Amino acid sequence: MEYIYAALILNESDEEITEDNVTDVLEAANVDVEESRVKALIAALEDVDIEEAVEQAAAVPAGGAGATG
Amino acid sequence: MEYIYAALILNESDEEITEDNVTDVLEAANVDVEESRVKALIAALEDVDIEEAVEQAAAVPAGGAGATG
Amino acid sequence: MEYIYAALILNESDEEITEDNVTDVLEAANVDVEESRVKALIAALEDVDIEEAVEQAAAVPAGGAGATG
Amino acid sequence: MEYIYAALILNESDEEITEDNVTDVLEAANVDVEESRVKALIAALEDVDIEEAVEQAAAVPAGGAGATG
Amino acid sequence: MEYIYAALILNESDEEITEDNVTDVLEAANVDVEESRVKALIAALEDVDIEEAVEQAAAVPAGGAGATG
Amino acid sequence: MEYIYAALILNESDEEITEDNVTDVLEAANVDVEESRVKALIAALEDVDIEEAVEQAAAVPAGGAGATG
Amino acid sequence: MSAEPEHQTDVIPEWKREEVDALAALIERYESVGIVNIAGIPSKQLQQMRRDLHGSAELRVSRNTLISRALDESGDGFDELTELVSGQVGLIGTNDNPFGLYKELEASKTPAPINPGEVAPNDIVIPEGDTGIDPGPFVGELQQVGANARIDSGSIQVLEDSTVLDAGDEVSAQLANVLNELGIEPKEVGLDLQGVYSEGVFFEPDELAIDIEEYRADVQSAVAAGRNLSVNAVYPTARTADALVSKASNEARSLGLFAAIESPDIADDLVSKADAQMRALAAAIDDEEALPEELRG
Repeated sequence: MEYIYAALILNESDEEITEDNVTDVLEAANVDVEESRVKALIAALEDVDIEEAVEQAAAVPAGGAGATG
Repeated sequence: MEYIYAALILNESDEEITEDNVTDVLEAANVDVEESRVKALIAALEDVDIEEAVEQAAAVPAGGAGATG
Repeated sequence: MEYIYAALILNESDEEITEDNVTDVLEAANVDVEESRVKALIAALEDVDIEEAVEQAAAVPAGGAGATG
Repeated sequence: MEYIYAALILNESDEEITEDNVTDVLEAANVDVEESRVKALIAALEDVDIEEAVEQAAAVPAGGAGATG
Repeated sequence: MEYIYAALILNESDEEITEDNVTDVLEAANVDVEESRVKALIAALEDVDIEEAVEQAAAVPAGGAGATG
Repeated sequence: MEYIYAALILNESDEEITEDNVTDVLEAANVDVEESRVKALIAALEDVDIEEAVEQAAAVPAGGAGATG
Repeated sequence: MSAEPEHQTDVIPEWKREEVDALAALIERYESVGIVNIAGIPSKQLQQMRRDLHGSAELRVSRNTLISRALDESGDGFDELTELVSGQVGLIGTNDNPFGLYKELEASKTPAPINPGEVAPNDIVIPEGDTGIDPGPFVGELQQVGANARIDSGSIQVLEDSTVLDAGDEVSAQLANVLNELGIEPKEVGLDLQGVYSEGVFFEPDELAIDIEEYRADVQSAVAAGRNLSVNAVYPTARTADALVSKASNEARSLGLFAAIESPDIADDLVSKADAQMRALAAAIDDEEALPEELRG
């Protein structure tokens, strides 16, 4: 999942989602980066509208908030 | 959301979610990091069971995600 | 809604929700406080279990989740 | 949530959401104000249309989490 | 709620919603009228389009609604 | 709806819903009262559980007033 | 108006005089006085109905001439009632309001079979469904009275709701027999209010028929209107303060999630949101190779 989060961070900071950038973010988190997975991710995201995909995430039922907080 | 994403990357790679680590990840993505938000994030996450919170999200069919999840 | 928000701040900080306290909070925000509205608020909240009402809200999916932050 | 409520009060009374203003409101409610949380709040709200975000709450399909699930 | 209903009667009969009128209606129903609540009502309704406010569903369910919904 | 509102005021103030009482409330609001409508209302409300309607409204986020009618 | 009845007082027999006085007293005693049709009610059932009314209304059955005379003697304004005195009727008095009286009398009506030669009070319908009657000549009888019937699955079925007689038409012997066989009771027997005179106003039955469901819906709308106004105008009342608190809290949470404010109260929601977004993005990715195992479809 960390690979996708890395893409999301780059998306938020308006950085391009390139192999180098994804690798940098992951390495900063001490992830042992697999080059082939990064390549596959970049290729796969080429055809995806990230904003649109993220908006699909439905409203989260925040059950935990009231109870634990 | 980039601050949260950074925390979750660290969580996935079993790194501790500290100010320094979060800052490193964000800076690797060229985010102009605000110390106060990092501090607030760490404090806010202190009592949060991330696995549990994630399971909560996974339990809810979140847009298209439910299909693959 | 500012009168309600003021009552909720007091509730969070474990202060009593009194006319004086509500007025103080609102005046600190430069609200032109109407005494009668404060009185009506206090009277209406008398039998309300605020924690319960807040938890109820937490049970409802929050609108902001879907949108990108 | 008291920090967010403070921002909402200021928004309603058309006051600017600044560190000083938020701190004043919270202190009027006897909150032990943490500077970093105030700073984080201001930073998070910087480019946010509060009206829009609040309206998202109103748009929530009311009637419990089950309805959306 | 009797104060609200009094305002609604006046609204339906195209009478102005003034302190005197609200008080008259309530006293006709043997309500022990509290001046501050009448004043608060008038203040709350000042800038409100009653037709619109009446038709717009109150967003949040209260009183056990979350459980049943 | 003013006849119904009059009955609701009486219900809230624990007064009996009688012809005289409904008429008094309506006249206080300058309504030109039709005796037969009051009579019909009294007869009809004998079979309507007002408290039940109130509880129902609290549980279900009310659709617009017109929508249910 | 007054001279003629006084004149007649001298000539009518004592028992009639007493009956007229009793009827006049009833008219005098109650705020609302009406005429009810009692045609077709067996006397035993009528007795029971009178007892059931006890406390809310008083029914007196008498000769029509005497009822008319009592109405005449009771002064002006009862003309409309006098016109209703024909056939088998009784005089009813109540201190309930006339809408309430009508409602009570309607509620006390019971279904009854209809006899040959009687006039249908409303459309007579044989409902769709299994009659439960074994196959036999009865299917022909059903078809003859106009019901769409046939034999199916070992019994006689009616294929659709079939109107077999319009309101106002006379019931034939054959139809009465078919209805009886099916247990259909198309009549409503009971005290049928023809009109009421109440505190100076005459009401006809169709004015008195109130739709309780409509009132119930109106009450619900009115209550909803009150709630909506209270919440939307932020005028808290004991009944709505909790809703306002929920609303305010919900708004704060929405703002917190929308702006991703790092607050402990919504931290777990933010984590959930991030996770949901990550999953949503993963779902938009076609290439499985680009996904971690746990997210592959």
